[in-house]
Amino acid sequence: MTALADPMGFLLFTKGPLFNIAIAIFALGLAARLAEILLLGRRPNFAEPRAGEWLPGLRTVVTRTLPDPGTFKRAPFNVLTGLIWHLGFLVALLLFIPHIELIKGLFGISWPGLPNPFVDLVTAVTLVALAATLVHRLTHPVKQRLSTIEDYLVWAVTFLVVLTGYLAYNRLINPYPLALGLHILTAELFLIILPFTKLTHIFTAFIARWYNGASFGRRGVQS
Amino acid sequence: MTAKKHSVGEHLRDQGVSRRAFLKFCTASASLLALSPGLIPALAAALEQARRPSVIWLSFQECTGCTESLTRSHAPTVEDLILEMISLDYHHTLQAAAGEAAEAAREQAMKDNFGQYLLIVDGSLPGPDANPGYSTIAGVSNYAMLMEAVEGAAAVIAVGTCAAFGGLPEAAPNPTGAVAVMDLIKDKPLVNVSGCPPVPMVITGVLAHYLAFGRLPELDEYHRPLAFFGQSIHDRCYRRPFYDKGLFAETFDDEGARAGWCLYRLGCKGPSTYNACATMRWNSGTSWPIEAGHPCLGCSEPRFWDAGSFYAPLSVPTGLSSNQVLTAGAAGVLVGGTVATLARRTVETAAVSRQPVTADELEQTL
Amino acid sequence: MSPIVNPTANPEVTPFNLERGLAAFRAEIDGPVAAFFSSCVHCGICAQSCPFYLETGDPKYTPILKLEPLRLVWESEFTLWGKIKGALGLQKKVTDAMLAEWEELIYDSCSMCGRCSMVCPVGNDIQAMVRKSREGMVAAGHAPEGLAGAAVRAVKTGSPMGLQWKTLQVQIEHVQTSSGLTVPVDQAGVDYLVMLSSMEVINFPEYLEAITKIFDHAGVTWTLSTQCFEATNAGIQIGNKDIAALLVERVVDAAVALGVKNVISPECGHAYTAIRWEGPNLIGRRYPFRVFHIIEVLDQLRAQGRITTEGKELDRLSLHDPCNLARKSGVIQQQRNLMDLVAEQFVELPEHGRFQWCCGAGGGVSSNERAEPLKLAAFKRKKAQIEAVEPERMVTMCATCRTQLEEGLEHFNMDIPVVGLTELIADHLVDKEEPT
Amino acid sequence: MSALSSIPIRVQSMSHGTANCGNAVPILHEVRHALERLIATGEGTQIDLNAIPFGPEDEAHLLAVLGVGEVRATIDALGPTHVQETAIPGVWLIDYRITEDQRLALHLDIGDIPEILRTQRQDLDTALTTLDARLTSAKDRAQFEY
Amino acid sequence: MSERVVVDPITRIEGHLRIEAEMDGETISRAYSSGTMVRGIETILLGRDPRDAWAFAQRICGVCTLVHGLASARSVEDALGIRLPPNAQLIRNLMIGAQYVHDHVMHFYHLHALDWVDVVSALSADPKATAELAQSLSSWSKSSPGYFADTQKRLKGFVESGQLGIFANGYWGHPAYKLPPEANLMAVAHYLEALAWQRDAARLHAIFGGKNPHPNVVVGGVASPIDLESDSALNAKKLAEVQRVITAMQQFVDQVYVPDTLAIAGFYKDWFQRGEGLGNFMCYGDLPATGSMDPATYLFPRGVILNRDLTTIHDVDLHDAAQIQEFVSHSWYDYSGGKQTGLHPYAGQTTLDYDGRGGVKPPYKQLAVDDGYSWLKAPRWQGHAVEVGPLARVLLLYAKNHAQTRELVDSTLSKLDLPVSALFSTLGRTAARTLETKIVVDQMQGWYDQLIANIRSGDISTFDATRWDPSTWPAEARGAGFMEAPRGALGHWIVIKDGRIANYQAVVPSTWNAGPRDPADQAGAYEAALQDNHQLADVKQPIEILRTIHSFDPCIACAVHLSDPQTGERLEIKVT
Repeated sequence: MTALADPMGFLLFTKGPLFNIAIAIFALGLAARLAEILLLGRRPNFAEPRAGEWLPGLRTVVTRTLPDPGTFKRAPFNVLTGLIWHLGFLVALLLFIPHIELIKGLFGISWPGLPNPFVDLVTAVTLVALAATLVHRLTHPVKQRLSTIEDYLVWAVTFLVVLTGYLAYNRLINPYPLALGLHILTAELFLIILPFTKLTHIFTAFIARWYNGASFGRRGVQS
Repeated sequence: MTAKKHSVGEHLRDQGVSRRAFLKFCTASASLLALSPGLIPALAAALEQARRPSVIWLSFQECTGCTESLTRSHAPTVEDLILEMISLDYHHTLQAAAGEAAEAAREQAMKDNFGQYLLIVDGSLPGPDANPGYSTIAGVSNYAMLMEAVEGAAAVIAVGTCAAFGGLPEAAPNPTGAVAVMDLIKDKPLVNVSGCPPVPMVITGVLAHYLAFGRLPELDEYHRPLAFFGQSIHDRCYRRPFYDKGLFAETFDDEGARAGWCLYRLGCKGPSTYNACATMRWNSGTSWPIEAGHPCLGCSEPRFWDAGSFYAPLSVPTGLSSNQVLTAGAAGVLVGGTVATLARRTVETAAVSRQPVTADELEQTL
Repeated sequence: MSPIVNPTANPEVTPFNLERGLAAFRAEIDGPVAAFFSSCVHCGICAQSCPFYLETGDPKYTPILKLEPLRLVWESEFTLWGKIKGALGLQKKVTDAMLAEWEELIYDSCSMCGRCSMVCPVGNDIQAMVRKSREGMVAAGHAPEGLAGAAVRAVKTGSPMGLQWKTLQVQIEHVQTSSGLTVPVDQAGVDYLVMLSSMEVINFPEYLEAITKIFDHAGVTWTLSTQCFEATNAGIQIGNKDIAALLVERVVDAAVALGVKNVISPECGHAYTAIRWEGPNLIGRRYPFRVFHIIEVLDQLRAQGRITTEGKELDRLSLHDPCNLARKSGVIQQQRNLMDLVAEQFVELPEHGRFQWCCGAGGGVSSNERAEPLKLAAFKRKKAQIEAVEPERMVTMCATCRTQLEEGLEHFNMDIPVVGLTELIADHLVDKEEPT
Repeated sequence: MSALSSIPIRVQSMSHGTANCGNAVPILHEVRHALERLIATGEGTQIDLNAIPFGPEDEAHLLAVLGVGEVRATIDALGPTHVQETAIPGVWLIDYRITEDQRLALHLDIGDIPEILRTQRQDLDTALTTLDARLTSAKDRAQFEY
Repeated sequence: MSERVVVDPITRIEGHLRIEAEMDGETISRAYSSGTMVRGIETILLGRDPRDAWAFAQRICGVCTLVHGLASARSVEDALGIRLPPNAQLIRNLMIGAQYVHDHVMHFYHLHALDWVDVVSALSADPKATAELAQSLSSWSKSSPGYFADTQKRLKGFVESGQLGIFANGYWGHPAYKLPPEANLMAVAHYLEALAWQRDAARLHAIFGGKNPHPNVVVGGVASPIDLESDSALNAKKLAEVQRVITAMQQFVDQVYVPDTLAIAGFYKDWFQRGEGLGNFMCYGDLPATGSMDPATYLFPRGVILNRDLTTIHDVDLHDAAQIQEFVSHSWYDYSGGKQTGLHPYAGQTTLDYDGRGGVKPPYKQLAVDDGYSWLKAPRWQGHAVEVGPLARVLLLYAKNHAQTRELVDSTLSKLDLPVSALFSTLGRTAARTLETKIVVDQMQGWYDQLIANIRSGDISTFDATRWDPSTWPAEARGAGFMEAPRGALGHWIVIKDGRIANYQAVVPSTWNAGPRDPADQAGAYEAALQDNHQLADVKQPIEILRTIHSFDPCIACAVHLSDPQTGERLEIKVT
């Protein structure tokens, strides 16, 4: 079966068996990753704390979303493109009605969405910002040095998820089952590689931020 | 009874159909077939010359909805024009003769028009590997009858999603081993007029096109005529502006439903469904499913029966329930727990195997 | 990058080797480390907070890169994915050559200032992981000679600089003469046991005089201990918890011996974090006393109204927050309260408090002679800050920082004196009524 | 089926839901060109308004510009066909309907007289016979009545 | 073995039906009715969302296209305890009514008429006399000589073309055709008119259900909301259209269908003497007057008549495991409990077993009638074979003294000069269909008026959403959805477990009527009817068989059961 000759078959494959496989790999992989982290735990800390850990930890989970003014001034392009595409990605992921329905279908919870043209615009901006991050990664000496094949792979998959979503919504790939199938396929690729690449940060960043905030908070520093 | 064979043009005139009426029919057909008005004279000329082609209609694993749909065609109407422009030589539901006489009529038509007749099929049929007893006519298996009939056919038209794609009988678990016509016929021109049932004017439109040009119309990847299946329901849906604005009906008689908001959240399959309902509408233009408040079932697409619940939005996967997702998550925790226990053991081993550093040792490096 | 190979770190001669190092790395890995490495997205923002990268422009100094050995150990031995990769032969392994190459990155070009830990978008506490990495580096025999020497001296002589009590005794007598006050020694049951750093004793003897005056002024009872006066911890700097614990135990023993309720760490920043935050964990138990930085104590006295000052410095003063005190220990507002007591024109550096910039000397960099050029390069960040506000004098409260500031400013021909905050307070104390 | 590519097939639109597709003005320009061609060469043009997205508002706009002219006719063949000359002579609006009054097609015909309005040669061929037959039956009826 | 006449395919029906008749001279001694096509819809339904079931079930049949969808929705509503808003019930009644009228008219003209009407004979009719005949029957406007002359001319052209199409090889000129040419011509004209008329009638379904065939149904009400102001709801314009269609239906029934039935029946009075057979009749009842499914409010009453005894009406309980049972002793199915057992639909099984249960390998000449010979099961009510459909309904209405029925039946019988016993016959069945059409179409106006009154009073509710979300359902539920479909009593039984379909069985009118023999060798309704006084004038042209079979209006696709070919076990949805 090729996607071009049987686009509906392709769509149903991506919506059915492949989705099941993807979600299984994702769930197993992610749970393993989280368990790997959380069950390692921390050793007891005997130093007299200046403050509690929970609140500062939670505070940092939130505050790290935006950079401190100094960092923003030193790396505005890096920070802005990163912020924009993350925000755009989240808006498209969580506030696009079809995605909300997907989540409702899987978990039974839902929330209000945004008008589609707005999400569409956000998606376009996200694509531009993602392209800019690639340019930045390719040109900035630090990022060149840091980047591995994984970084480019993850970028490509992320970009393709957004791109296929954009193309499908705007019906720039035809027929639509092919377009939607491609979007779902790339999203599944995203899910499959998520636990095994830096994409894990989608979940672990919150743990990391909390650990950071807790550690500093214990010493009376807002981190 | 003398058998002088007329052309369609003569035939119409003999019946007192005026030239103006004929021209009007040509205009309507051209519009229906999405042909340029400039082609109306050519269409008229072609129809003038056309002989009424023999049509043999075989019904296999079907529900007769497709035939019923054909009778709802209003332009051209089944009785006024199409039935008089073709010679429907075999059709279970409509023909006078029964039993042996009916079969004899079919065999005669196949013999007289060998290589010329149009073969129309509605319904799927048990495939060559399935038990032939699952569907027989006159003691003959559907498969054998189709293969015999297709030999002398000029072209094959699979009417309805069952014939085109296997449809309901082929839906999981396909208890009778049903297959689509195109699974069996590879060496004849074939058109799929899908839909459950198809829009009546699409059936007649394809026939009119064949009649006018002696060829099948341009087709998409599923052998469906592009003129009717080139655009999705969603693309032509009058509720599309609400989709774009993000206004959705959440149930069947809420405010949104009354105001005609988009039915996506109620499971509308319009975006992935290619058919002419939104433009041609049903029953002489009276309405169509979305206008009457029900989401599109996606009935003109392959495997639409297995494409998830009709009330699950298009974006919802077909396979998993939330329980299963949770199960997968729990399994993940189990795997993760094992891994983490191993990792923890690594840490403990490391703590033990780590050798304390002393100043004396450090001094040796100086 | 040419690896710095410690000429004497010959595995046949030294007791350290790769396996021992790896075991030490392994022993350091915990939940936060796993969370941090799982979360890194290679965004490079940490580089924007590292004076060593910013002032050299060399991307190899990107903070997160410095953790590669630790990360590799974690990935290959603590993750399912790494184990799968290992089974497939795709997992990179840590080698001795790699550690040799990383020695410069982990010691010479990191003052453990923690600024990267404050900006990482995913919240990685990079500084903490550098600290952990050093454990492995030491055990693998890849610690800088300067730090190893300091550690040996600290263990064997009680001071990283080899300072003896008799040297301090001389200073005490000098202070008593100059101030007319008594410096209490080995007095049991007093409020505070005051710890010092060798550098203070040698470079900044006025500090001892200042606290003597202030405590006398405020009526605080305190003492020095002949059993242990040195609170700096070379074990922390080189990154070995065995030695660090040994040094902490000495402080604890001295405090317990004198039965004091509070211990005042010296101005030296890392000494404070060493006994305040790491100490109890190094020795594995809670202290029977509390630990304060002198600045904290002074601010408490100020708040209690036990410090009365008169007059203010009229020139334009700015403040350098020591990383260990401010960013890593949360003592930020206290020094500003004290500055307000004595400074007429106090101007903040552009980024201060928890976002201040390191002077470049912390984390053992100043004890690591070969890192001198990097240390000075990193100082350029501080220099730029100072230039931005053009103070007439700089104030700080850490002996290491103060030394670095003085050396750096001199190196760049900037005529900006550096003074200690404690001394400033002492200078402005209202004279006590002579007892009649 | 490459021979089919020679048949220009466009996708039909009866976009009845979209009130305004913005196509009235382009059509009017097309009408202008067709009129020029009619004057210059005598060649007529038909425009199928169903072949492009054309909503009720478009139709109203188009009709408002074209106006209502002098000739109006209804042909009763397979249901009514309404022929209306617009205020622009030579521009005809032809509305084909079936007996149930559903619209089959809506054309603009730019020409001297729409083909469907003209008496057809083929119908003339049978006209005499038809009249003869009626004369006979009229005679019968007359005999019956008297 | 005696001579066996085989008619396969039985044409002008829905689905695939085969009749084999053993002859005793010219008379049929034993008849066998066989459904020869199976799809497996009940098996396909297992594991699916109960809210989707209607669409699958609806595709059981495209002719009685509404009824399976509604019966399915009702089974889910019964299982989940959903009560419809009154408007939804009224709209459904209107749709059911339209289905009856549309289906019965099309059956009469397009499926049944050619059994009585000789098309070729119409060519020799006098159009003027035809007009006189037509005008004598009703005031229908299309009855001028010119109109019939045109029709005749059209027919002549068609016949002369030599391409007879669907009329080829008809039994034209058969001595059993008794209508005069003029009546034949009138019937042919009405055959064509009815084709045009039915298109209009089908619009009512399109207005409420979006399309016909296969209008949309929703569990819990109807999909179309009511809002007089909105373009996208049942608004004033659409409701006015509904009124227009109802009126048009009424006119056609009154002025064409009823008169034609009586006119034709007058020429075939001998067909009021044969073709009944069983003498047992059953109705589930339908067309409630309110939102509830209370049988007391039904237009069509519920009950069973045994042995033509109209004085005793037995009660029917669809949930009673002892009342309705299906047998497979002569069907190509296997039961786990053995082929003699009968199963109530809740416990029903459908295991295809063609080869193991006497199926003859195609191509075949004759079926193995001693073993399995049909894809239909044999349903029985308390062990009785019963006939369902219009005749059953009219008899029950008559027995219950429904005034309009009494009047219609009595006047028809008196016009034709026939006794009440004439109802128990082939033409009695056909006449009953016509009369109930009249009853239903008259009733439609009442439902419409009631709907309008509701809307005027401010009630625009059309859907009950309280049990829409599967999380509101019990872990296990079961329900029976029933209807009086145009062809008779229809039941769908559903068992729901954990939000999914755990079992689904449909016992449809044509299973009752066209089913094979049961373990006690009791014939089904078709079989019994054919064994009732049928002589074949020409075994090569067995038009007599067609007349009686068509009088039942067979719908065979409906009647066939369906399942897992390998194991017969319930299939669970598997996660891959």
